[in-house]
Amino acid sequence: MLKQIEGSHAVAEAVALCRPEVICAYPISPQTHIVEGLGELVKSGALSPCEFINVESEFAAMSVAIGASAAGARAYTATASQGLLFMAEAVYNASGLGLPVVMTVANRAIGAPINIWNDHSDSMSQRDSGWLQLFAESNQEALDLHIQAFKLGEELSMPVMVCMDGFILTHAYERVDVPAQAEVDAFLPPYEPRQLLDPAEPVSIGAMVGPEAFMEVRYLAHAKQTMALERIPQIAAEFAQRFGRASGGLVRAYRCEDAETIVVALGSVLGTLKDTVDEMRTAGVSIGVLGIQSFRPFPLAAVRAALQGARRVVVLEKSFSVGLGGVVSTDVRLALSGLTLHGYTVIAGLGGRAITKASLARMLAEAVADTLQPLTFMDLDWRIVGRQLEREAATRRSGPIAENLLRDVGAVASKVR
Amino acid sequence: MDRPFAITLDPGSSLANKTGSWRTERPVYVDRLPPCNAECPAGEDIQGWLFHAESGDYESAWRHLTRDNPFPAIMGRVCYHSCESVCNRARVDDAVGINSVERFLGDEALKRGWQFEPPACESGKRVLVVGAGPSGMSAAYHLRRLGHRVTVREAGPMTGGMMRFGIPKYRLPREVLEAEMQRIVAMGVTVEVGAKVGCIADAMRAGAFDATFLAVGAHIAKRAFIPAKDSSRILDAVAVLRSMEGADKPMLGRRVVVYGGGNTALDVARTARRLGATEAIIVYRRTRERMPAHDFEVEEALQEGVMVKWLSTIKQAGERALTIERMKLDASGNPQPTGEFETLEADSLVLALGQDVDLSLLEGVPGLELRDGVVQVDPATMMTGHPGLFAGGDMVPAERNVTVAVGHGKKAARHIDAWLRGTRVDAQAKHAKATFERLNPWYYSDAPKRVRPQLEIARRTSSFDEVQGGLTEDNALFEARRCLSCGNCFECDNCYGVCPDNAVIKLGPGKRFAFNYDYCKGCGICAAECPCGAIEMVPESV
Amino acid sequence: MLQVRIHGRGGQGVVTAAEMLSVAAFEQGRHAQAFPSFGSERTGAPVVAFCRIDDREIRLREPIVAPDVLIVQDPTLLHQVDVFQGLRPDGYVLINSKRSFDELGLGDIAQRFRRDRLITVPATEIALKHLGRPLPNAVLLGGFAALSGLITLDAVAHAIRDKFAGRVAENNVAAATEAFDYVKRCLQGLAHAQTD
Amino acid sequence: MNAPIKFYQTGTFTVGNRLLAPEQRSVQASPERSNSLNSGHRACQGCGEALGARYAIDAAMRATGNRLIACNATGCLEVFSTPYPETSWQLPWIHSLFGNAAAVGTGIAAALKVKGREQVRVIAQGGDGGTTDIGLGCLSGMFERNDDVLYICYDNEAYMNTGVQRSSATPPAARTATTMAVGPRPGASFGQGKNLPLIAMAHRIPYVATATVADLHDLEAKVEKAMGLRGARYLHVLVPCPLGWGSASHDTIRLARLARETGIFPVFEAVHGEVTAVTRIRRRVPVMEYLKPQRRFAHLFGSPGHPEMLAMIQAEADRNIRRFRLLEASEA
Repeated sequence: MLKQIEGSHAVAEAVALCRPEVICAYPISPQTHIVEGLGELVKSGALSPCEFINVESEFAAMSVAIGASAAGARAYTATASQGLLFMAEAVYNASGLGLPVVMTVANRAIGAPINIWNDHSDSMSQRDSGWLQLFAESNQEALDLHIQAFKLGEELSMPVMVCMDGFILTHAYERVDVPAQAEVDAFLPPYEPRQLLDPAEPVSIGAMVGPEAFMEVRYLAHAKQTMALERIPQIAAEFAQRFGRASGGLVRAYRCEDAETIVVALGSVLGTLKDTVDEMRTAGVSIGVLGIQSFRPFPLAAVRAALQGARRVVVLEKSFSVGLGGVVSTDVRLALSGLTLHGYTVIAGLGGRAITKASLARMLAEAVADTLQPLTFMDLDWRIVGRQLEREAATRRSGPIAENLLRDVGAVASKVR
Repeated sequence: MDRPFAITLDPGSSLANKTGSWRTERPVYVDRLPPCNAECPAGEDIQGWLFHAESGDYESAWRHLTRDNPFPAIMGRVCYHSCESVCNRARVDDAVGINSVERFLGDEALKRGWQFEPPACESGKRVLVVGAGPSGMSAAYHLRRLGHRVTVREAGPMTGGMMRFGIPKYRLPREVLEAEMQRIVAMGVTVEVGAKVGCIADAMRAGAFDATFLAVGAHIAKRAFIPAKDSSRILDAVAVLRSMEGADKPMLGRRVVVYGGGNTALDVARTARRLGATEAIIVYRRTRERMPAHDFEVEEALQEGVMVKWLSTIKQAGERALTIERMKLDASGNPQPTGEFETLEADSLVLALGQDVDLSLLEGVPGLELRDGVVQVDPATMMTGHPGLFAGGDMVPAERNVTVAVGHGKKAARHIDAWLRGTRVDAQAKHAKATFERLNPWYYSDAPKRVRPQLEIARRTSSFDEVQGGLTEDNALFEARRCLSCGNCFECDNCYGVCPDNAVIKLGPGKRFAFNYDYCKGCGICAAECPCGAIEMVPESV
Repeated sequence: MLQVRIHGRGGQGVVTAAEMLSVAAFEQGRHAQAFPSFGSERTGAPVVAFCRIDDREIRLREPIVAPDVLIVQDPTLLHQVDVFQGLRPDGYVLINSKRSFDELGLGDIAQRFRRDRLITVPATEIALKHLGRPLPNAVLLGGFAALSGLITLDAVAHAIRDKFAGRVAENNVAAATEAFDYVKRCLQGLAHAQTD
Repeated sequence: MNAPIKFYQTGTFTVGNRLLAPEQRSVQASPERSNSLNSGHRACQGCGEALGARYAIDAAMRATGNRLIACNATGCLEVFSTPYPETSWQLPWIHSLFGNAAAVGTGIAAALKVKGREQVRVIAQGGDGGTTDIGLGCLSGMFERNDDVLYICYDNEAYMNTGVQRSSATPPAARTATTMAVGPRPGASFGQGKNLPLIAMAHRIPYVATATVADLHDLEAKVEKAMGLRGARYLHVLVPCPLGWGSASHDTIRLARLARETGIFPVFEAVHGEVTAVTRIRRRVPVMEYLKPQRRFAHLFGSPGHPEMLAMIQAEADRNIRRFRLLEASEA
């Protein structure tokens, strides 16, 4: 059924359709509307049976989900940014114990300086946690990915993060097709836990594992993610066949056939990129876009296959590894090892900095001309950075960077750039 | 379930890990000798019979008790219960009232008419016992239990010996004495009263006895020379107490003086009060502290109005008056004359200066050694120098009291039996003492001692009713349960419960426990928390 | 593609306005995308919300820098924020005020745009009259329907009922309708003035 | 006074008693006890926590007819009970993290509720570190929501698993690896630390109780009572640690007993935030007797020692005795 609703509510409805039995809620922007929406559905009885638990922290949220999942319940929670970091220990634990929790991450920057706006630093920080990480390009895909995530996670007995851009998607009203309960029930079987806390068949879960077996446990987790590389496309295909929509999968190429330049990106920026690429194509530039839907497991082969025909690759990412550069780019480069093509890393949109078609067009033009810096910071205000660096050079200690920058920027309330 | 590797494990699998190898000390269960048992002259297993009484199984308790001593009702009245003076419970609150529980069991047995089992088989041997007192009847009982034909010859008109002729009714009612004597007769023991044995050798030959136990009591009063007028009335304590058993009571008058400081002196004085003497005065040459009589008896006597002239000797007995000389104790505590005299009016003077045994029946028996008026015996076997001839009670060198006599009877019987079978009793090694220091008394409930009721003074001075009453069943049960079971497991489950490694195996009621050394790490908590000190930690040999 | 930018202050329902606009467009079978200028602004702070309307799927996710429509819910913002930034020459402007552009001191700006696409509406008064509260957002949507004809009043009414319920919804619909008629009258008056 | 016929030798002070009716005997006295924490675990000799955990869980197993699930915070108990490839637990058990046992318990309880299996009950357990320090947030949340979980804290008064560091349950003057026995005021400082039972009571949860491994019947009765209730419940059990306290392995129970008999560790029950019962001191002893056998307090004794600090500790015990009325009115 088509609806014009907020992304958060679209996700809430999708999650509800998956019949979660325990939902852990803790508020943090921009995830809040999702659990609010679920709360209403539980209160109204539309979602039942379901325990909706207002926990006291994200750490508790994931911990409650761990307990619920181990006791055989389908468990869900959502978070973002600092919240994800605060639950990090439990995030690793859930995957280590092989508990198929599904969690929405409404991607948001990590402070300090505190910043509520969108980028991918939060989920990227958990890329090695053993969770599967799926990225949504639109609210429709966010909705669809949650339904696929429960199926995928429970088959493999591994937890899944569905990542959607904070505000840009979570707070955007747009058209989504919400499937019927019967369709979802047909697609997603009830949760059958691989291990269960049950007095009828007692087990000890979470033993202390020493050097003699730890590596094996880790390898087996990796093996599961390798399996996921096969299952993700299959599940996406089954989903398309049932629901008549292409959602999820490992990667999705747009106008990449015979493209000399391919831009690689994750999440909602893909839309803006596609529009930009369309215009450049009209202008005769041979360029395409490769969207990565599955960041973990990282589809090395699929990425390589999609890119190896191109002459240059631009990885546009909303994450940044301070002291190195791109996070996604590193993985893409690994996928391309041995191939000789121009590779550019473009860091953009950190902390909610708007990514405009104009800036993209400008940047891509330089890329096509191979005049782009290997590591480019799109729309960075060099004026400000320059001044601060001068100050730095002058005296070692020159006060908090953020404050100095604000002084340079001046008060810019809600000025639209 | 196909479980995740390593992080998920099957229950209880740690049994594969034998932690016993960590141990440097191992706990072992031990049995220790409780002080009461160690102290009892009659060799009773006091803790053993209390154990049964604690659960209200009085018959088992009584049967366990009478394995060693056939006279619980008598003991419960006349025994001086040295067991209680060594009871560890005294260090917690008060000693367990062993004697009162023993009496309860004895009276319960009489009430319910419990009898002794006759012997399983007859040995065909004949044993002569001379004297139907505590020692003789105790020996007869044990010998009969062992299957021997026993004949008891008693010079007196009735059984009981000194228990009858030495102990006043108000301490030992005669029906009680009679009942416990008859119970032994009922086992098939032949008792001939008024049958004085003149010459033991003849008696044995005539009766074709294979062995003899001599248990003649000390019935002959010691005399002391006191210048006296013919008119002055002087009697001896033994005669007075004996005549109490006959029809005509002794004439003592209204003012009676008793000379001596032993229990007998007190018995006479208290008897005199009951016979109507307005004044019963004991003259004793030392102080109360040095008086051989038991303090509780002195106390009771004083309660009953008996008076005592301490540090006094009788110099002369005149008509209705005595001359008394004051004494003083010298450095070594011996009384010395002071030369100060006074006169004491008296209708009669009773001498209670100790008794002797009539040894005339032993004349001409070879191998015997008589010294200090008693027969010397091998203290291990109670056999005299003459093979087959054993002796006990007042006749042999020992403290003279009923309990000691009963003990002699038991001991002699065991060795007579061995002698008759041509074997010998090898004394098994005794367990180490169960000292208070080894206990963990915290675990025992607070329980103040239950005391027996005493007859009110008025009735005590006017009648021969029993002075001390018995415990009710509630009180007897309560008192029995005050026993700490020193040194011997009473199955409180502490060790089983407090082991952090579940390394104690419970074997079931009456079977106690065992250690599972596969897992015992040797922490020692079981030993530390055993209330009765029945667990010991011993080093592992490395 | 039609791009709408709405200015106002926190608490005036700016974001709701954009959302209702998108719902109205959806109602008319069109694709729409509404989103706020993502921020943590509190009541009273300047707020911006956006709405895109198109006949095909909208993939563009950038903020609206060159709007076709400008709705200003609070005239006090006019001299604090450059609300006209990026407005297309043939763009529509709808301002909540009793006063005219000239009275608002926007005479020179008005010159740069098409006169018949600029209008002020006393939305706060209308809101107070119907709702008893100064919530001009739904009212202005009614006005926008009249001004542009790009959405119907019915669609706006539907959107209002999608967001609100019961009396609140009906009062807003009534308010929006009054604004719709008001704008229509003004436009007629303006038409006559030009023909004369 | 006349003796009640029911009197028996040791009352209920010992684990069992042949004179007691079977139903009055402790769970631990029964050969059918579940031994939830089985032999072969790797706890130190004389470990109080191993004992306390078996006491509590066995009692809960009986109370629930073995329909019980336990979750465990990180710490000694978890490490010594479940080193791969062996576990000592005989019931469904899960270890997640150091600070989240209470929350995991909440999750399990929620799952059981939603599955309609509320007859299966949940216990969350941990040491004092996992409870009073790193796990307090989750614990407080569980209390505040009144989730159907019994949380048991086995308090050995420091971080023993990591080598005896101070926790907020470490008593004043106690030496640990992070509170040295040097300086004018050696050991852990006075006037600090948390009284978690009181903090739990402040949540007004249905049931809060304290207990020690020295009084088994009391501990079992409290577990049974707790399992008879729904909602958030808290049991705080003092479990001496020979390693961390520097005491003899055989003194574990004795020290727990002394902690109670000195008044250092008040044993009580509270319902909805109100103290409803206290276990009276049986044989009052000065704190000296409790402190002396523990090397962690050795610096207080000998010459010069710290008599003033001993006095402060005694004063603390006396305060407990007054506050909780630990003595019979006559003695107090």
